[in-house]
Amino acid sequence: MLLQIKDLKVNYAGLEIVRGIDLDVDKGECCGLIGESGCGKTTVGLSITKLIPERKGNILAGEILFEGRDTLKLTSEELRGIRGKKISYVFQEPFSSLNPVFTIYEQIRESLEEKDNPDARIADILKNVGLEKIIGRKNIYPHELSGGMQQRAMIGMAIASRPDLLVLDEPTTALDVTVQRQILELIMELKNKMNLAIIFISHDLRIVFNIADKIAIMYAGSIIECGPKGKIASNPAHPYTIGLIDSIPSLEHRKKLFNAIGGKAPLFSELPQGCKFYPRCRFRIDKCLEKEPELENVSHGHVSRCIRIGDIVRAENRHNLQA
Amino acid sequence: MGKYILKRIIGLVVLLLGITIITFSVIHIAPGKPTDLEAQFNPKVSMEARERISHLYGLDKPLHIQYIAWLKRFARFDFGISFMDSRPVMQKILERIPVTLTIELFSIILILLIGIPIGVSSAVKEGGFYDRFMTVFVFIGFAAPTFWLSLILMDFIGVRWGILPISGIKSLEFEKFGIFEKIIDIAKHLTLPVLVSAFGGLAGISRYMRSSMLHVLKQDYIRTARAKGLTEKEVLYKHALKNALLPVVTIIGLSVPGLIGGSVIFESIFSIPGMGRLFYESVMARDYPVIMGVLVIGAVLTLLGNLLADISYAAVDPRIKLE
Amino acid sequence: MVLFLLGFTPDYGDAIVTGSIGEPRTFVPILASDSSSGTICSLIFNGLIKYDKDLNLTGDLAEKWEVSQDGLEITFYLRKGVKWHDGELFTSKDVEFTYKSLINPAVRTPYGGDFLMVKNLEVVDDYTLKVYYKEPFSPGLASWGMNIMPRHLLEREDLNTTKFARNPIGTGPYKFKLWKTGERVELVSNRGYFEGRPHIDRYIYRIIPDAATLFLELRAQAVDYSSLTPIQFRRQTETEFFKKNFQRFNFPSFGYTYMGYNLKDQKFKDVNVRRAINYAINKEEIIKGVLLGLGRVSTGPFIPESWAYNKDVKPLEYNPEKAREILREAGWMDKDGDGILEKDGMKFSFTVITNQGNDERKMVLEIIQRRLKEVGIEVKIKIIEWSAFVSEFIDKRRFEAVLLGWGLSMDPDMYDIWNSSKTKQGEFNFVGYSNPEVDDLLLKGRRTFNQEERKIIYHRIHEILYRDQPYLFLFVPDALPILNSRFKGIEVAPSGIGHNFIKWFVPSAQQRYTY
Amino acid sequence: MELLKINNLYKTFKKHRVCAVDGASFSIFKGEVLGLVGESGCGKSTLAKLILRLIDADKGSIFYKGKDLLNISRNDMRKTRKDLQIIFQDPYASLDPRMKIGKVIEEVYDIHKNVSERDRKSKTIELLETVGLGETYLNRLPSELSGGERQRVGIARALATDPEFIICDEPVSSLDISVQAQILNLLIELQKRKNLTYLFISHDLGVIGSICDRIMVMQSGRFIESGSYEDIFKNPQCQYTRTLLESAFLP
Amino acid sequence: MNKLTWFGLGIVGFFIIVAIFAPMIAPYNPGQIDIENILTPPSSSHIFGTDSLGRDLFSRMVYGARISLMVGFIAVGIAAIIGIALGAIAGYYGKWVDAIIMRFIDIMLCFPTFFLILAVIALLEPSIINIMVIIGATSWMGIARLMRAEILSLKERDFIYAERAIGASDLRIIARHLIPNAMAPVLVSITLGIAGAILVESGLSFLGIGVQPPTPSWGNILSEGKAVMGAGWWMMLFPGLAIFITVLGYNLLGEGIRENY
Repeated sequence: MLLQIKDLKVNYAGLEIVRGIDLDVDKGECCGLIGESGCGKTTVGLSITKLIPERKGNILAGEILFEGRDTLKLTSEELRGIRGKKISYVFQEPFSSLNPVFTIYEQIRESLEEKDNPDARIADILKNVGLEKIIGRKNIYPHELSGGMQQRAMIGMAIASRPDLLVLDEPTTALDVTVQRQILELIMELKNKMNLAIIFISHDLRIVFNIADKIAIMYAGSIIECGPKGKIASNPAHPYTIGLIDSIPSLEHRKKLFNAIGGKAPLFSELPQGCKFYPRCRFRIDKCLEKEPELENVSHGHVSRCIRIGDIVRAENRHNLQA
Repeated sequence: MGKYILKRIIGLVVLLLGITIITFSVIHIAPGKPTDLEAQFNPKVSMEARERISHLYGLDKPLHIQYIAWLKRFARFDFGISFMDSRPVMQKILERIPVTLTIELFSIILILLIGIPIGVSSAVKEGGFYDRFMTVFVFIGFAAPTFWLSLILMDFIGVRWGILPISGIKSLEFEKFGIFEKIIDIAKHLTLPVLVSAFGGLAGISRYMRSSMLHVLKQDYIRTARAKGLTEKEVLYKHALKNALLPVVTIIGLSVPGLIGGSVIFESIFSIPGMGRLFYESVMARDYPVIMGVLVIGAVLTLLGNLLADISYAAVDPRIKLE
Repeated sequence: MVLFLLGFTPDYGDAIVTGSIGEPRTFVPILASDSSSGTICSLIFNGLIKYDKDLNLTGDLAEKWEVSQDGLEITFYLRKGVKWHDGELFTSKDVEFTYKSLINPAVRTPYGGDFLMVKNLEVVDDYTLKVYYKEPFSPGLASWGMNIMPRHLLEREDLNTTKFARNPIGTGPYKFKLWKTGERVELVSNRGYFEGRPHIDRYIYRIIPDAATLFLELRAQAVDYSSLTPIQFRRQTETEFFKKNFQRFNFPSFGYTYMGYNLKDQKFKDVNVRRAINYAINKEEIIKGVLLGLGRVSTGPFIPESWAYNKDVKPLEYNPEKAREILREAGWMDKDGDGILEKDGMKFSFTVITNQGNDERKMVLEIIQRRLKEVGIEVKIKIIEWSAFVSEFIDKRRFEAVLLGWGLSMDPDMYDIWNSSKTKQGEFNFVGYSNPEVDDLLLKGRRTFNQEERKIIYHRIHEILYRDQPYLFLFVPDALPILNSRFKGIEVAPSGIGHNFIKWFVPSAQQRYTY
Repeated sequence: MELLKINNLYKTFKKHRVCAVDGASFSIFKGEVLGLVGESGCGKSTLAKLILRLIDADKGSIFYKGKDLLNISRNDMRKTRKDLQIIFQDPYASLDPRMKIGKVIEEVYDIHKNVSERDRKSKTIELLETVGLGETYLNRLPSELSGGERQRVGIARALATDPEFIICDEPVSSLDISVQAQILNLLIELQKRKNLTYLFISHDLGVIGSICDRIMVMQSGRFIESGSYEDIFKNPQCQYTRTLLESAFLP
Repeated sequence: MNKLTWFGLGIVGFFIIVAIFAPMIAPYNPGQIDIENILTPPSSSHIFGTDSLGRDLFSRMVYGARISLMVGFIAVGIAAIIGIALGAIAGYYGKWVDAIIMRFIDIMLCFPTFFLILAVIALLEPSIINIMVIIGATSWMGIARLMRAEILSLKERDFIYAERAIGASDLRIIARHLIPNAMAPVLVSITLGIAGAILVESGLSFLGIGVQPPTPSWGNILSEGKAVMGAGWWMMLFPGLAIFITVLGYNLLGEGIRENY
């Protein structure tokens, strides 16, 4: 197992927003981490190589075993051996993630592990990410590229020193639909070619259903369902997942109201007792309030944090199951 | 770029003409006449003598004729002769510029060399004791009235401990010194003035640099740099510093007029024959040609300073192109 | 000589460093109207005659002179063998050239006035010349104290723009060496000076614009000779350090401070009101408060020590009660009880204006303001920058009262200030004083060379002026020079201490600047 | 009945030297939801601002109730604004950060004087309730609200002048999917209840498909295809429309 | 708000209170001349000692606070009003309006303020107000530029288009929405401006054209102090210290506003 996150707890801006996360990612596996804004998914991603700014937050507990070593315990020297070398990141806003006053060439050169004859290595990277047009042009700045090309450059920087794990935090959200598709195809291509493990953080189930092998869904700081893509798509075992899937506008859904989830996401400062989804859950019963449910097995490799898994799983009455 | 500069310079020339018209009229409308200062009140000096003198200065002609005469001479870069001692105005000004330029140049260099590191380090150690201490330190420089601080320093350092000379720019035996001793002598005389002037200017630069650095440290590309595994030093002093330094370039442009302007209070206290005192003495004696000379040079430098600020900003920031 | 007995053999050498706020303008003597230029020119050039230490006229470049019976003709017999600093011989042609430049309208000289009274100047030979006047003009004699310029260097020059202004050649005790604008002027002693070689080799005139800095330089002994303010004299230089390293002098200066009324203003037309104001103001208090006692009450526009000053004129004593009484008789009552007197609906409130940059005058006004308030007169103070003060207020008579001072020349003739014909715009009788008897006396005073006759005339003028009170004469401040103690041979006299400057010397052991 | 008729509207921005809207001509019928789809930078938002004269068009005309909106005086235009409103994409940027929510609505009444001073407060509360908020939001600042709640305030503000036509400029694009569903439900209900006409702009074909009657596809300032839901989704004519459909993840 | 900002606020508040309640706080009448004890050092009867006319320095300092602060507020108040108005108009309307205002700013930057002050002192009643009106009227350019930059970025925000869509007039948009949101940096430069104005007044007094007697201001007391530097250390110390602490206070307050607004 390449990466094992065990019972990770992280405090951000004074609030515990990651409340015990367990997640494993194997070599070459693409794991989707889904959750709506403010659920703590980005913080999980950043915690893997301790990228959370000290003043803002700190890691309270848990282990992150990468190739058997716990990154949380590493010295800053050892950590630098991993960052950008073994584990690389690509962030959401390509325009603001590239330093505006350094050339693309220079920013990629910086990410290379071996510093000898960089030109050849960089040309190779640019070819890999579909930026053949700018090979050899050393004085191109980020603002001279389109959004898509900038993201390709970011990806180039990420794979520059052949990492094992790529953490992508909403890499295509800021891009146009057509460009989004090309970038996702590029990512899949690189994953297969370089046998990369990928953590794909997103708020959009539709993308992740397309490319992920395994999907973990987060709500209010913890994982409420995790399992292979096929099982999650065909029979979701948690009311929140069901609600998300029902919110996706699909073709046959013409001019009808969505079966949307009511209410709004809870503030970390006012988390309710018991199951955190209780206030918005269609299937809630009094028992749900007692204590926060554990991750129960739905089937092999498919778990859900709900005490009414049995009732929900029977797919046929999913829509009209009354409380 | 060339076309832009040409367009701006033509604009400046037109503006400069506007400024000369306004300045010329304000000076002449303001009360007081330039007939020789003390001669005005010496009983020996008859009324006819004073009339004759103002006739010789051409002051009895209507204002617009005087302006046109001035403009004709100005077109040939001739500022005319001073009323006070009938010496060419340009010579009187060129005589004073080196001293003021030396002091202001050293002062600005000192301000940049000390102010920028203070600003950067305060931003990096935001909120800590160091940050607070530096905030108060730079404000002390700004808050103390110049002549009050200068006199106190001159009293203790100059008179009581005798470490430095009190005022003036050269000692009496200056002509006897060798080159090396001459430089030491001038340096000793200018130490206090440069320190006081620099101390006053620290606040501006360091606060500006601090807020610029704080803004940059919040940007995404800093997180990218850290994710790439760069050392903290590289992140701060390569990626962050270059961006944070951009606005400082405009400050240098805008301080160009100050290089020549000098300050009358400062120069009076330290007995420095600079531009500030020349302007003040000419104003008091209503020595119109010298006043116009100093103000026009000041205006040219202010306008050029603005242009320089814009151009240098574009030169430093690749995103901006001048059209 | 007494000095030998004291064991001081007069040595030559050293330099004297004097500090001053003002920067000289030009060293063409007839254009030098500011005090800094005047001080330095007096060391580089000579006039035909000069005042000795007891304020009597004596010969300088002229050995002796004769005034004709009818006073229309003055003959000067020049000293022989006097050389210009560049070696040329000094002759009467130089005097003729100087005279011609003074009356030349193209030359920006402010001193032409007295020389326009001259009918013509005749060069008898190289060392004698006669000056003919249209009518007897006794102050004319003093005007020949004007510095004489070298004809051979300036004949073909335009005096207004000549390089000579920054590189003068004269006949005086000191030769010009260098002028660093805004920093200092340096002169070296003229070894062949006709009155003997000056003892001090170098005279350095440092320009230090701020008074506080000047005092610091003094304390650090970087300046040897300067003048003190009363506060500096009384409170800052009584220490052991100063007593050991400096010598201080105080003697009446040649000038007086006064408050002039605009006699055309309704409030000040009545002489009794002016006298009441005099009673209401405590002159001694002003001297004690502002000058810390370093000055004396003045009763007239003459130098106290000189023969022209009438000592029998006693100042009015401080008597606020009498002042209120006179004001009541003059019709000024405080009807509406606001503490300010009124008369026919007009409040007795006036503004006194003075020039910016003179702290003493500001403090005098603040004391006057308080004292007049006690007798029901409200005074407002307005301080105006010099140039605007003269051209907008004095010349245009836009003032109710003014606090100023006059510098006094050695000759008592004050025609331009007191004669009723001199009240036009820009002229110096700006208070608008006119008294036929004074007009007549002034003319007589100018026409006679006999000092006894002039003495009676000016004493009478003094009496009338104090009776008419066109000015509230306040005080004559003391000059307070301070000099490093290493300089010897200083002698205080009615004309001050500068009269024997070339005799000052520094014992070789104590000499400081020697190379 | 034809509510709005727009013909050959032109707009170029000097700064970018690109033609934002290049000869747009179309009409909008009462009661329909007209969809406008295209990628960012194709001129959708510019067109929206042009229709309501929030920015000035170079040339062209917009007929509404017989008047050409581009040629009437600024004052008449301000009066007709009552009937034509707009909702913006970014919930954070579309509300004045320093203004309480209650004030945002009351300001509309204050401008149009369509509600008397006395019952402005009650009318505001009623309006907030219709968009799913309530009285507790009156004194809150935008910074205290979630993205969805802010968008509801934006909708309430648009309804305050009870308009006939609302332009929804990417109203749900920056919201999470669950909140997106709630807002779409709200828009659909409001349209039925108040018989509104929408010009619905989005780059998300799924959203367009679920709410629009007619759809126009826009590319670099020009309409390249328009038609009913079936025409566009079932047999798209232009290659660009086909790539758009392929790129969208339509389950 | 961090400790320093509270400290700054404390200083500013203290001096404002001192200025307001000057008559109550001052033990003597500031103009009370007393020739008997000229330049006496601090003592029980005169806490700060007396000046060169025997007047109680503490009373003059207390009344001086009133003048010096007023100096700051008037000058900066005027500069703020002109600067905000012109900056907002230039930023909002742009095109030729913006060009004219910006060129006017360039001209004003080279304006011989010095002469204007001399003219005011000579021609008008040289009260403190006139001088500060001139200082204010010739130091608004910085604020105008700041306001213009803020409004240039604000006016592209959606909520401005929304305001226009609901029919708000230009004036309402500028006054109610643009200016309030653009106030943060302007507020900082206002607090620093007040500090600057106090220093300018002390500079003018140094040149003798500051606040006219007999009205005391920290500036003219300090200039008097300079003249008697050796003889009366208290005449130099207290006014200089007062100016220094007040300006420091305003700077710290300005910092606090910049961070927390």
